[in-house]
Amino acid sequence: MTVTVCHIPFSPYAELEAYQQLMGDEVRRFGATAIFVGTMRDLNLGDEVTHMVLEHYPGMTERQLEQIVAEAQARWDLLDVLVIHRVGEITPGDSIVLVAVWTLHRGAAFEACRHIIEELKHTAPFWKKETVRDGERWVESNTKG
Amino acid sequence: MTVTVCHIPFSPYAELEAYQQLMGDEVRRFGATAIFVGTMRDLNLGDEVTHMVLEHYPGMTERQLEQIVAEAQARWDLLDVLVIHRVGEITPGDSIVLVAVWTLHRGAAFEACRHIIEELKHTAPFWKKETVRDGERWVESNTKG
Amino acid sequence: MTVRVRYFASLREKMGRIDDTLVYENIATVADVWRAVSSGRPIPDQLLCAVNMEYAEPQSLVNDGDEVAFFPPVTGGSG
Amino acid sequence: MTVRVRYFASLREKMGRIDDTLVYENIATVADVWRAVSSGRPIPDQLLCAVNMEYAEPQSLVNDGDEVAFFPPVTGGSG
Repeated sequence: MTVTVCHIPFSPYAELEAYQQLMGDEVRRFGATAIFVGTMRDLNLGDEVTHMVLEHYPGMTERQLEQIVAEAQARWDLLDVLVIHRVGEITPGDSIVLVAVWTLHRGAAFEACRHIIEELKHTAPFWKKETVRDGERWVESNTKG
Repeated sequence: MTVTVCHIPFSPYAELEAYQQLMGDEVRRFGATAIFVGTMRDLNLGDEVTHMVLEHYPGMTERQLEQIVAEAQARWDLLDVLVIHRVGEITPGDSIVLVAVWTLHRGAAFEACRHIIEELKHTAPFWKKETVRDGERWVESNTKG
Repeated sequence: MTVRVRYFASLREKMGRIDDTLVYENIATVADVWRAVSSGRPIPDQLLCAVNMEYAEPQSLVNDGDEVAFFPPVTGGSG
Repeated sequence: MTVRVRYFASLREKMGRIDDTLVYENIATVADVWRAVSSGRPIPDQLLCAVNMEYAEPQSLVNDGDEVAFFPPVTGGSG
């Protein structure tokens, strides 16, 4: 299980490829991987967004993410979990979040992956400030899942 | 939307990276990507499986996969869909199937991705023949989702 | 009329061949095709059938030049 | 007792500072900390609080050396 707060742009697919390489023979044990990638859009609430700053609470953010993953591990039979969340200055098209769950069977993979991203959105201390045409604004609430 | 039956080993993450590169500015439009990767395990029904042959019905298989994706597109608002399914000789650890769905919001992405893999398992003409210690056997039914 | 009949997976092995070409005149349905290739037996419950690469039923009609396929339950995907 | 108080996101901007260090003796709860840094006001409904990087309630106890944080609803993730 790995949880990372990432300060520079990342490719979710390169990260997944690298992470799975490190598993070695473990890849012969799992049958299912469910993955969610969240990407920054250039449109939010009807306004064009040119860039965004993602603030976090160093220390607490990592701890919360680890707790969310630990809860999912207690609830489902998970072979491995990878969570990466971007912070700092972000441009449309950049990956913001990656959640990947490896299991024996697909039901647990889908359910745990979705649970982790929902919990992350509701409890992990991250805050978005968007730059739109007429200035900056804090995003005040999350989209529903 | 792309549906591919693949006769040689493929890396789902390299395919996703390449597919998304071709989208160009489209990547600024979607907010969510839900992905399922199915991998061959070295254990099935309690027996060690050394390799497997995946047979399909060329022509009908592609048509079924396209129909499954078209149905999902009619039901959810999907920006893009990629489905890759391996056939031929397969070794434990090889990727068997990739389903990726790009949407504005995560709910539709998760639901459509899961729907597509369930429909694929129930209706797409693929058949698995496993090689185990004491010979070969056809897999007679699929695991539940 | 001419009908091509294809078999897949374990059924292909049981039949001992990958296809047949029927030239009978008395074939109206998928069930008739099955009877022609299996010494008059009814279609087993588990068996799936397709006409021209679309799923079909035993009572589905078959026309000259059609491709009819029979196969066991599908087991694609993973996980 | 000494308590470090941290502010994040829009609250940090409203407070005009990133943190405070309190050395009051009469602090027992998170609500007391908030009153000390906000001229005696109650904690706004929307505001979230944490003690030592774990979510806490206004009535949660605060001890010497603790780090207390206040912040608006979180908006991480995407999609």
